[in-house]
Amino acid sequence: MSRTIEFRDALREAMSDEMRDDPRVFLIGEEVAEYDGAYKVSRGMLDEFGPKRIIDAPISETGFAGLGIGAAMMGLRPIVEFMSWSFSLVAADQILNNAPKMLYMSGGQLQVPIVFRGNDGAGGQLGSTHSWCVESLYANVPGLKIVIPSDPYDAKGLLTAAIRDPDPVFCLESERMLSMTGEVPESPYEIAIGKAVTRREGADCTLVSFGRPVHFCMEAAEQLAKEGIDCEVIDGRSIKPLDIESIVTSVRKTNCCVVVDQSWSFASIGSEVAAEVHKHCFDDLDNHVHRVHSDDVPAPYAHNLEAEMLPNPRKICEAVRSATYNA
Amino acid sequence: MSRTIEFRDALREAMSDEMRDDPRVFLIGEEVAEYDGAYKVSRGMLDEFGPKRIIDAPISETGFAGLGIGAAMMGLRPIVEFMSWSFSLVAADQILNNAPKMLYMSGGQLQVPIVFRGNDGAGGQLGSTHSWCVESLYANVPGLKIVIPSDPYDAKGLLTAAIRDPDPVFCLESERMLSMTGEVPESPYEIAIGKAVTRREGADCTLVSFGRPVHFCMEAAEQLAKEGIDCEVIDGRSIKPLDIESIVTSVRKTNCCVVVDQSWSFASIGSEVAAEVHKHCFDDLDNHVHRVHSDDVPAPYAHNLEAEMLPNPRKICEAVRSATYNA
Amino acid sequence: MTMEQIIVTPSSKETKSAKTPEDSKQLPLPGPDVLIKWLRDMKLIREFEIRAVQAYQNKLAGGFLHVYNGQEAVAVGSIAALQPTDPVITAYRDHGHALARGLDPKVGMAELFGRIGGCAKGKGGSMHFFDVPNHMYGGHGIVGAQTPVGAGLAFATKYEDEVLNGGTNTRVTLCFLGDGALNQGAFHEAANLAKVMDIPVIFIVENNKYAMGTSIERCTSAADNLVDKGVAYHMDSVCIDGMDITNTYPAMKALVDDIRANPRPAFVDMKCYRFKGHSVSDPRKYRTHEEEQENEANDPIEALAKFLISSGVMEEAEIKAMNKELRVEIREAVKWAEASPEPGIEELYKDVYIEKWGPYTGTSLPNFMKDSTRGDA
Amino acid sequence: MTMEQIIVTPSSKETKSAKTPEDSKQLPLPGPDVLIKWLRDMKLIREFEIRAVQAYQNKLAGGFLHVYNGQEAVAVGSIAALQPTDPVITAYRDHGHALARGLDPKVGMAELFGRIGGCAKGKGGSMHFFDVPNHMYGGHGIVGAQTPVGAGLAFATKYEDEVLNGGTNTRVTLCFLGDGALNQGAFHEAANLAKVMDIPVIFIVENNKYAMGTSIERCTSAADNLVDKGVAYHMDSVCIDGMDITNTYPAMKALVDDIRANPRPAFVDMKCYRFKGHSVSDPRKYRTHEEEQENEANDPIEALAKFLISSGVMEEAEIKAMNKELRVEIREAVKWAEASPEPGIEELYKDVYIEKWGPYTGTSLPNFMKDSTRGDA
Ligand SMILES: Cc1ncc(C[n+]2csc(CCOP(=O)(O)OP(=O)(O)O)c2C)c(N)n1
Ligand SMILES: Cc1ncc(C[n+]2csc(CCOP(=O)(O)OP(=O)(O)O)c2C)c(N)n1
Ligand SMILES: [Mg+2]
Ligand SMILES: [Mg+2]
Repeated sequence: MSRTIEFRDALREAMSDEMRDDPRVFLIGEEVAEYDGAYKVSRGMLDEFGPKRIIDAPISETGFAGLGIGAAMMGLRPIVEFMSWSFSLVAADQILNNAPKMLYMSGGQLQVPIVFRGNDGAGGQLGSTHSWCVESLYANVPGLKIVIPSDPYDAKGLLTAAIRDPDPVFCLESERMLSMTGEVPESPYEIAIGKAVTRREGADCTLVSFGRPVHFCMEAAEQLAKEGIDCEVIDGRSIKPLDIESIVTSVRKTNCCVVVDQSWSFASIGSEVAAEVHKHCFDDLDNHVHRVHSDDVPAPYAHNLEAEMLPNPRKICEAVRSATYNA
Repeated sequence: MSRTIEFRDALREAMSDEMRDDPRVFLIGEEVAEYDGAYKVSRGMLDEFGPKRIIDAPISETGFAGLGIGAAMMGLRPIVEFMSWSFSLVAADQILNNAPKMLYMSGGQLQVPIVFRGNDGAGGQLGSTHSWCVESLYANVPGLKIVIPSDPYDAKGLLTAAIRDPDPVFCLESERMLSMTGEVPESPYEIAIGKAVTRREGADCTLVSFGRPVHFCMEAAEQLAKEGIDCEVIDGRSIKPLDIESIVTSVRKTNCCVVVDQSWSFASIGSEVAAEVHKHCFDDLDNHVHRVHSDDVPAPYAHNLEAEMLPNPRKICEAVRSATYNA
Repeated sequence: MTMEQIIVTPSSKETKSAKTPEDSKQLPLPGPDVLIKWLRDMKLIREFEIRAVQAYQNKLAGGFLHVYNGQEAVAVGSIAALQPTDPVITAYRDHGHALARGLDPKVGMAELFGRIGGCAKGKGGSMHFFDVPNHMYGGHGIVGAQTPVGAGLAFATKYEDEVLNGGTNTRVTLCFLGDGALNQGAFHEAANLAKVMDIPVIFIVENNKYAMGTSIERCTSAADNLVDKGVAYHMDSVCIDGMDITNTYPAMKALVDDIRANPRPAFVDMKCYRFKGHSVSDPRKYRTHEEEQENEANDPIEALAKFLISSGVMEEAEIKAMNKELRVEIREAVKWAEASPEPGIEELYKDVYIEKWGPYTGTSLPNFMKDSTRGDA
Repeated sequence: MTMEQIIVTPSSKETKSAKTPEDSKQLPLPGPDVLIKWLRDMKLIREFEIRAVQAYQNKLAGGFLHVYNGQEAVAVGSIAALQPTDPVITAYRDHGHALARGLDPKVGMAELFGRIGGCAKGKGGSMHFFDVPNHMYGGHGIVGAQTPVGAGLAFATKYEDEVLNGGTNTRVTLCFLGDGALNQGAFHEAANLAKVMDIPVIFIVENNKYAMGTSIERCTSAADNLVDKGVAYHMDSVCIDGMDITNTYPAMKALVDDIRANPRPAFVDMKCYRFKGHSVSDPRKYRTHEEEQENEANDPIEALAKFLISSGVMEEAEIKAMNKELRVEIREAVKWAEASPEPGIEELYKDVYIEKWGPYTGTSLPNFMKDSTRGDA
């Protein structure tokens, strides 16, 4: 049975379902309990699960991320909410040194089945410190997995998989999508971590994207279709592991690839996809992989500047026209 | 006048020269003063400059990195030593949110002329938490510059340029190279940030690298020369800005490129170089850009495993043979 | 209204011997002009915030908006104790501090609207008010992150004094933080550094009892005696009333003067209350209407106004005139800000690296490098 | 030798009412067998460290090596106060804690040598001794980073007790840290969290007076009264003598039992001294030979040996026999470790993700995904 619900509701359902099913799962973060979550993702969960499992934390990201890691080492299954991934930098050591390496350093003794989740990317004029896309920073590190849902269905399925996963998983949500609605089955389901999905079939150019910009790709594809350019849109769903096989299969068909990554360009997910597509499709590509990113500047506050900085359908169309020699 | 000195001496000369020249320059870090530096980089500096300018800090990387940033905002020119860049993760917020963005957030009012420096990369069986190559994480962020000297001459010239630079510069040194000796001029000089240097001319394949692995590339090139493969070796010297033009010029000549990056592969400097080389040399390349990285695993302690994990001449030779169709 | 104030001397025996501003009770209040200026400054802040919220609701401003209503006596009373070149730094609830430090409200409003006339050319926004000519060093969005930076500003004043100029002129830095920020490690590292390095910085915890929707008791240990947080660093630690400027100012003045005379860090538990929600979107379900009313009855602006009237410094009519004048001034500020253009798109690429680097838009070499004359030695 | 110990009750009035183990003076020492076991454990650690340094110098071990000589009473005396399933976590100076918790010295030595027989299959090294069957959770290299993790271990015991099992069995976690680690923000966040959440964790600061080459006075405020660092969180904070196990144990036992009865965090300023350099390469120029000699005269192993002889529990000859036995045991451990093979190269790719993910060597899809049966719902 499916209903139309919001992205935030889908996230909550994933958490609540797993908490009902597995008493080892708990949620900790700033304002997740009595306030119902800064963005209402955890609305009502305190009522259902009580304060021992829905836990308001002080503003101590290092502290409660580390606490979650310790709890996971003992076999619990913590979900740690960062109000925003922008606030995870103060906890970088815990989430990058401890969570993903404990299994290795302990010679396989200690798994860390933890989920870190929260808003990633520009939230709308939040300025330089509050608009991080952390994926290009954190994806470099082995031992962790990153999922990035682009709609409510994926939000529930990927977060469910993340909670059940025995390894640390970073779930990147988007403040700008929390109110987006979509069809979501009532009963629990998993979307496999590390598998992409094709959002639109097309013959002329493969658009690869992750998270919110997938929608910009779909918009651009509509526009380009009118111009006679037929795009295939691949939603990576996971960033790490990256489903390079699905991407490569598509590019071998279209012979053209544009990657749209909301993070900064340098040493990014976009660079990785480009590098790997060139590797696997050297003889297939009619042009080099084009990349669309946020401009390589700190996020500005002013509305017009922010709009210009972020990836958008216009920029994607330009890149596709250029990649397909239609510029 | 040149003499042969160690890498660590070259770093010290750069700092001491600038401190003599500019009273606004000071050094702060753990054990930099009375202990003469954990790795003796600052040996004797306390005696010359006194405890007001050579400052021992508590084990508070967030604290003293932030203190340096505040001091730079007031017009001073701090050099902040991280005993190891591996310990900079606990200060990630300060070095990635504050240092590189203050100029932007303040609308151009506050420059942050600061240098962060220390050992980067595997130091020799230091294990997972102590063997970070931070370049692929941090290079994603705009507003900062990254230099990575590969010999004593560059160490002095790049660090001098970094100290004089009005923007935040991260200087990545290597514990494994501190005792390396080389010819270094006595008087102060700068090496331009953002310009690569060709270490070896060659016709068949361009090897691009940064920091310590440059030497592995040189070794590999010697070996390959015997096999009849003539490599050009480019030492990037800076990672950000990346001197893509020098790289591209070389690849247009050799039609072949291998990038050797000591960090993990995913969303790395190596991905960036590969993506950009493919972009600029799409019609020039005879094969896709090959990459050599540290294996995508946390750094192990065991000697044999660590040796296998890191880039080395053997792996580079294999990559070049494959890239030049000599495999 | 009395001149008494709450001052708790540090509870640890080690710091008891250190000077605490115990004689501040004897400090006389400044003359009528200054008192009137305080009233005006506090009212200016209040009026600014009221219009800011309006503008936000009218979509003239974006992002997050955290207003300062109720805490005006803290910024005005503390900053009044400074000399003009003493640095000030705070968190994201920063309009009050910037205005108290001398920011032109027009320029502040323009920042809020993301316009080129703003104090950060519209690139900083509400949380990042910078006004360096007035020695206001931001406006910082990451909780606690301004505290090591504040220690650094103060370190620089000390360094300038001792190393560059030979020790003639101590400046005192005020570093404001929220009570919630006590739970960020950054504060603790900054406090320890300041103590072991004798840095003249005063950490002022604006203890408004809440961090977003979490009351201080629920998230902060030692909530009933925050001075213990300063005592842990063996620094002079005092509790000051931040709701009545006739208490706030003398206590802060004594402390600032003492620190100037004898450079070292200090800690202030500044008791106050935030009248509005954490940000504009906050429904404030975590506290009762009664609690809010009780605290609002303790309005610092009303308190000072009453004091000025009762002590014969001002008349009701003068206060009304002041209100009117300020309403006009802020309305003008809004107009001015609205008239200020959006930053041009070229601004997006400026200020990433300092000017001479020029626009820098990606991986490729920045322009300046291309015609660089700097070469290898 | 007296049974007296230094116990400073928390200096803040707020915590005075809280229970502190003041009656620990009355705690009797355990019987002779246990005392003899302590001596043996402490000697085992010492002998292990001596051989470890030798091995390091012979290039059998690599990386950094931080030995525990002088601090043996801390680990043995504290861990003796635990029940077998109570979790223990510490920093990189971890051999002593692991051995005290029951780690087989053979397996520890093999870890040091980077061999497959090591407690982390040779992948952790000296700084990362993990022995989960003995409830030893590492061995952590980043200063302070183990403190939130330690709070998390303790949180889990509480959660297991209260949520999973219905509250029958409190476990107490010992989280060790160095005095230098007090200056990492992580500790302060962990301490506050533990307090506001009533987590049964004891933060034991091994106050050996130095962080590398920096004496505690030079880098840590309140160095003369570290209990104030715990008092800032209004937790029970005590100072305990870590050089004489007949003091250490009863004080720790009383505290552990009290925390078990009444779950909450506590803070211990554990006075001790590190006899050797920070790591093997440390020339120790930052302290005088006299200071070292004075402290070495206070050897915790000698102290206990003397006590056992003077109180008639052991005879000189028995101690000599014990020494000999331990020398043999550790020499065997070295041999065993040397005989243990290096980990096979396949180990490089194991334990990155848990087993079912299989080897994972780069960007490409891990093997398990290729034949995955998990699909979309
Ligand atoms: C590191 C970090 N975590 C979380 C946030 C989100 N956040 C912004 S303000 C705030 C509450 C701060 O409360 P307090 O310090 O008491 O200041 P007040 O708002 O009361 O002035 C939170 C949690 C942030 N900005 N930075
Ligand atoms: C965050 C971080 N910074 C610096 C270091 C380097 N380092 C390792 S041990 C040490 C000194 C620690 O002293 P203390 O906490 O007193 O422990 P002790 O060595 O005395 O046991 C330092 C600076 C580190 N490992 N982690
Ligand atoms: Mg507050
Ligand atoms: Mg120590």
